[in-house]
Amino acid sequence: MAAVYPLIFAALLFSVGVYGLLSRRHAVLVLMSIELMLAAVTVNLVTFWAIAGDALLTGQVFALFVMAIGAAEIGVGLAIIMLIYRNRASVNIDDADLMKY
Amino acid sequence: MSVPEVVMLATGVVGGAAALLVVTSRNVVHSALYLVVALLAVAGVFLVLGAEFVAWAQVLVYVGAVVVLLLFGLMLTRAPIGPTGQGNELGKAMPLAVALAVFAGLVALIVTSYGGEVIALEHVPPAALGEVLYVAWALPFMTLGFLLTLALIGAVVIARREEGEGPLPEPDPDEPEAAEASPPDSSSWPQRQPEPTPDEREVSA
Amino acid sequence: MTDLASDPTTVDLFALAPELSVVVAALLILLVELALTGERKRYVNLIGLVGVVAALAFTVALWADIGDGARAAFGNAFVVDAYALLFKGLFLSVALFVLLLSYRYFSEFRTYQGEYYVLLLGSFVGMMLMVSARDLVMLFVALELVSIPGFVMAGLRKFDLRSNEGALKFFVMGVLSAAILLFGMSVVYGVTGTTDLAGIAVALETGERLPLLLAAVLFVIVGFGFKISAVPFHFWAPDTYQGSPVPVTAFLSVASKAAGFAGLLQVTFVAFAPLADVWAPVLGVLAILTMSLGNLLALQQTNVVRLLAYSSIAHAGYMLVPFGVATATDAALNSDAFRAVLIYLIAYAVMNSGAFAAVTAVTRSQPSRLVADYAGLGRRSPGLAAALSIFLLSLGGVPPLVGIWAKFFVFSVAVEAGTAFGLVLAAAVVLNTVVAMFYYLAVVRTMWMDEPTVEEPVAPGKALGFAVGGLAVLTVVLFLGIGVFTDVAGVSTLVASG
Amino acid sequence: MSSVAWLIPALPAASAVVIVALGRKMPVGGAEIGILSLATAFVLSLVLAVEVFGANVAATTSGVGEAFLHTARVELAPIGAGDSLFAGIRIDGLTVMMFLLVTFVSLMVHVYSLGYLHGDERFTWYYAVLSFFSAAMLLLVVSDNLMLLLVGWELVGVSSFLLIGFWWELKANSDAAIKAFLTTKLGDVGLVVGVVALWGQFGTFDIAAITAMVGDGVQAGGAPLDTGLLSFALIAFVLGVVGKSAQFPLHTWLPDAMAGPTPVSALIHAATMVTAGVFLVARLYPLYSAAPAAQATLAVIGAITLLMAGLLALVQEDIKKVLAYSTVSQLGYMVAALAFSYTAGIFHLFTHGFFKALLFLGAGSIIHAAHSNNLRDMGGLAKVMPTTFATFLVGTLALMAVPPLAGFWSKDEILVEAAAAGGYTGSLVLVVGALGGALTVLYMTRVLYLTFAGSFRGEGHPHESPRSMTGPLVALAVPAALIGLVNLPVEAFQPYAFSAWTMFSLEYWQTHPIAFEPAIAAVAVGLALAGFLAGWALYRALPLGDDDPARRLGPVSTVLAEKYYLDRLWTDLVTRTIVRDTAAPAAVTLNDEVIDRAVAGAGRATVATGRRVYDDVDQRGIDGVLHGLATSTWWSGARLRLSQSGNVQLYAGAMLTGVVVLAIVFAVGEVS
Repeated sequence: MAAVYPLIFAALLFSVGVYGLLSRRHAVLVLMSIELMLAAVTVNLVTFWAIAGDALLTGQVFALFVMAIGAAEIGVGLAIIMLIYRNRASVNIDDADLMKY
Repeated sequence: MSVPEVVMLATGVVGGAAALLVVTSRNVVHSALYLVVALLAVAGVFLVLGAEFVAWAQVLVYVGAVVVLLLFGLMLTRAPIGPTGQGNELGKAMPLAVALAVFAGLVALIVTSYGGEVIALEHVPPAALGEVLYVAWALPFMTLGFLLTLALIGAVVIARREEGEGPLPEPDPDEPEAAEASPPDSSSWPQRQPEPTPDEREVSA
Repeated sequence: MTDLASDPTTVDLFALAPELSVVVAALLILLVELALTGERKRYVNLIGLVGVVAALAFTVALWADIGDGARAAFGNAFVVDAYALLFKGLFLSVALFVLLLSYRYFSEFRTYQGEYYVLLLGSFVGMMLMVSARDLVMLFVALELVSIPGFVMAGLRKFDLRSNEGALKFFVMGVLSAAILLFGMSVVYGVTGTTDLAGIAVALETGERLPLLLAAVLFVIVGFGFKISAVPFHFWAPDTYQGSPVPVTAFLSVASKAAGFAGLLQVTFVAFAPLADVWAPVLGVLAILTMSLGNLLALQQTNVVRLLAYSSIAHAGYMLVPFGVATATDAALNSDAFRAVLIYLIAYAVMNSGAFAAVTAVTRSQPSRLVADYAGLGRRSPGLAAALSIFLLSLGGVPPLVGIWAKFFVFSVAVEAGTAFGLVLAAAVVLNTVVAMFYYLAVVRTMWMDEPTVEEPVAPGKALGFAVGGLAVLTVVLFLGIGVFTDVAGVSTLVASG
Repeated sequence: MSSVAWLIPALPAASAVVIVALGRKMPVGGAEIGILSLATAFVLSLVLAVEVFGANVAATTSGVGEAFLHTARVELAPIGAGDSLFAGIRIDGLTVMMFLLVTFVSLMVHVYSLGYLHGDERFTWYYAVLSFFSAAMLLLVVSDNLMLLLVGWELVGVSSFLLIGFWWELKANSDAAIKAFLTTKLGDVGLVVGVVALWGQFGTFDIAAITAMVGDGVQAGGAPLDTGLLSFALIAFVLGVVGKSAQFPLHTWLPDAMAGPTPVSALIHAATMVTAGVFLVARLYPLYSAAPAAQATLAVIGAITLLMAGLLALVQEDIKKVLAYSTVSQLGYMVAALAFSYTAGIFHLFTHGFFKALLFLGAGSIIHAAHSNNLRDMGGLAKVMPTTFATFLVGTLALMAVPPLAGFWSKDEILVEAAAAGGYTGSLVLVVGALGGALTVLYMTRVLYLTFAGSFRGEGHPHESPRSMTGPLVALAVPAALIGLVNLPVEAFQPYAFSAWTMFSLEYWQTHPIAFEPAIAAVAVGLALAGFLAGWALYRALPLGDDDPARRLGPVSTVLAEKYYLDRLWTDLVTRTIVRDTAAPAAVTLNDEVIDRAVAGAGRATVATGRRVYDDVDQRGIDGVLHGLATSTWWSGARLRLSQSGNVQLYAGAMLTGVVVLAIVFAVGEVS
């Protein structure tokens, strides 16, 4: 199977994640965009494992680790969003601009 | 075109479309549901590539846990479940330009570097993964366990609602250097407004 | 990576002892805090101190044990050599200092003391693992172990919107940069077929230069660029520093940044060494941007913490200069560049920790953190003002304080490179040193020459006073004692040579 | 004796600590500790001088041996690359000369300050910093390696910052302190660059080792000497000299630094701190002689400085600022001199240190009496302050280079050496130096006239200063008058003279004899006389028309009628010194009406030039550029900070844009 298909799929997910991260106001959507970027990374890792086929299954193991860490990040991120929501009743990420310059 | 390639293309197209819908949908709950589709497509790609265990982990961890967590997040923040304002201060042009530049650049690089590469598909049973995971990768694995513990503690600390917590009065935006709020000592807690007044909430929402 | 699976049944616990003692301390705190009530909760700090001191003792013991060699555990994923131990010693000393800084701050703060200490120590465990990691996977996991508790700690002032926002910004930028870093790492793995740093170097030496690989190198640099707050990945830093509790700010600007540099040193000088002609100019340009922007923006600040935040960005720029002159071929030059970064990090850790300690002390009586609050500090608390002046002058690079050595080695390696770009970097360092003097001296002048707005002296308390005094002495003494580290750093270049 | 020479800087350092610790409990507030330590240091310096100078004279008289050199050092720490950091002392003629000058002037200032700062609330603090400053300066001159020298250099900067801003309650004072510190700091950058460059080239900080290597024409690793690199390092040092020794265009801090207490000005702006740059060049003189480009830089900068500052001194109304610009001008002489001759440069440093310290302390005494710095508020003080007047006159004459006072010999030496060197730079320094001499006389005549002649124009009743102040004046007047004789340009005296005492090598001494050119001396004296006549004519016959360049000196005209003191001065000066010695007939003829007018016109034109230079070049131009530099730095920062918008998505966008841009940079770098 041609290696470019999964790799381009990963690139697509990554770029879509970039777009979402930059363009959406809703903080939870920003988290979702980050999830897409991390998913792109796992696709990359598994594809490269399939290409290299190393004995230690590095790509697969790395992908698992990325998932676990991604889940941890989402947990902490949601907690921060809820904290901000409780304090200012808004989940709009661009309202968070008290500190600047 | 072989069968795996067709499956790969199909999941890729579905997953890519779903991903696009995640970031463009006006309704945040729809976004979350599209995210399920996109992540399932990723799991499908894993299956095609032969990484069986990773694929099921993807389904369980992401589709099963993370998306549910995100949905809970949406509910708990009592965000209007339905259409939300799209634009932020950046508008759409700049994010689009950056995203397209990243995509175009990556695709060009991938094609030049891996254009002719062909993957010989092989299936790896979960048992094989287990053997390396607990032997060769034991240290990062244990570290990960510690990390998850810390993340859990941290998330609880941050998410837990405090006695007397609530929106503070908005500081004067012209005075960004105004005194920071001092740490609450127990004597001042009862005087805090436990709940925001409805007016404040409307204004900031 | 091949020997990784060789002997999985025996684990070298001695090699892991520093990390383990901190982990044990963290878990003990978690348990003991439940048993303590009210005021007594603050004593968990002592458990942390004991754990860190024990870890320091183990580090010294390991130092004596390894001599010029190294110990490895878990195959090549965990290596204890002079480089790793130097950094572990640095991190543990900073941990000790942050614990001293936190004692009163968090006991007055009351909420989540135990959890704070657990997170803090966990983050330090991540740093210690990171400098021993010789594998991209381990490096990444350790980096996240440093970052994720950091997101939480930045938001611990839960009642303060600034702290909330600082945490959010830190989180978003941190996760984004982690994603970029991972993308880069995945491609590096794909091209070289391994995640072992030395293995990557071997593969890069022989393999062809795929364009995608070069982009991946860039992505990895960006990932660490966030951690060290290099321009243009620095934006989170001032906001987060301003919003965080001051001990956490000190932690972020010293320890977390040093960890980022350690990671960057490992991937660039070890894994990507054959590609130095590609990444060195990029990091050099980042160095110039970072120091110039940091200094120019620091000039504008009226808030001391923000001023220190921008100043710490500028220092990251100086520290990037040696990366800018690295080459793929000249091992001696690389070794000197490597040493320059290490010495800068050590000096920076001492003087910047000191500055934050002094600021914490003043914040206790005047929480607004404005430069104007420091008016007349020289008359109110001459000792504290003298210490802060020492730290600021050292940051500015005035002899006879340790800061001059930091600048000296960076500058001399830039000159030593003998290239036009090296001279440009050297000139940038010099110009920025002058600009930086303006704002450091502005604070010094305010302290000694302006009329005090309040009269009562600042009472830092015992733990904090000890930290400030000790660091001030260290700033002066290290001017003479820098040789201790130049030699160690010299040995540690064995990492650089593979 | 030379083995305990480290005591000389150590004593004031210890004294500073003791004063801080115990000063407030002492009967005189700690001053006695400072005075005692400086007196001991001075005595030690004298003993050391006998030893070192004696050894050098023994070498020159016998014609064998080497110049005296004693070094001792303690290793502090290795700093890698095979080098170590040392704390070392280097005792040679130059060091001992600086010891003598610094300890003596510092001792005088310590004593003088007893009266000047009597009753000041920070009296103890003042003495502590004063002692600390002396220690830093002595450390600077005694160091045997560049790193320690740099430490001394910076400590001098820090303590001068504290002293200039001593009365920090006045914003002008603390601003001046900041300005002094920052400007010299800018120069220090050059010094640091130079130190690092030399370290890179020679692999050591040790001055003796570097000098030896340059002498052998090698650099680190035995490679042949790269003169271009050496010139780079030395010109970088010149930037340090320009900052610290207030050379054009970084001279602007020095006049502002007059905000400090006057004894401080006497110490740091006459004899010590500002001469650090000159000392540095002298210390590295063997290196400079191997780098003609660096020497030419010195000559040009020195020449510009001496002329420009001389013009500026003409139009100052603050007596201390006149002296400040005069110092800048004299430092220009020294820097220019070092382009040609080691001895000429440091000899002028030596003599100038004494007579300028005398002038500053005298000015302090005058200010103390008149309660004003402004020349307009003075006048007629000769009657009420006879000691001050007499000593000030001695200092002035020495500065004017009136033979046989100190300044004459050293300045003449510079001109002779410049003439002997020839070439563009030599001719430039010769011409400009001779003109500068005339300018010096012109502005000092003005100061003398406005201060001592006529009647008092200020408030109150001035009276002579206390003993503690006049004592040092008298003590300083002696060397100011006589110290020039130690280097009489007589061949038979040479082996016993100053040039022999302070030589850095016997070979240099043998090949660079001290010369005396009657023609040059005559021209210089003639020009000086012209300057005096112009000044006299100008201030005697000053018309009050609107077009008069010196009309800002309006009140002067009211006292011009009473020219009693000027006449007496004229008589004293002309009859006793200039006329009798050299130009008696010329002076009489010049007193003619026609020439008198012509000279007055020339004087007026000079004053107008000075005014224009001051207004347009110095204040608007150079100061403006320095100020503008600071402003534009700030402004670009102000613009840049808008990038910190507070919106995290903008941050993320910047990060990703950075990635894209870096990728392009990467790609371009890869293609090219």
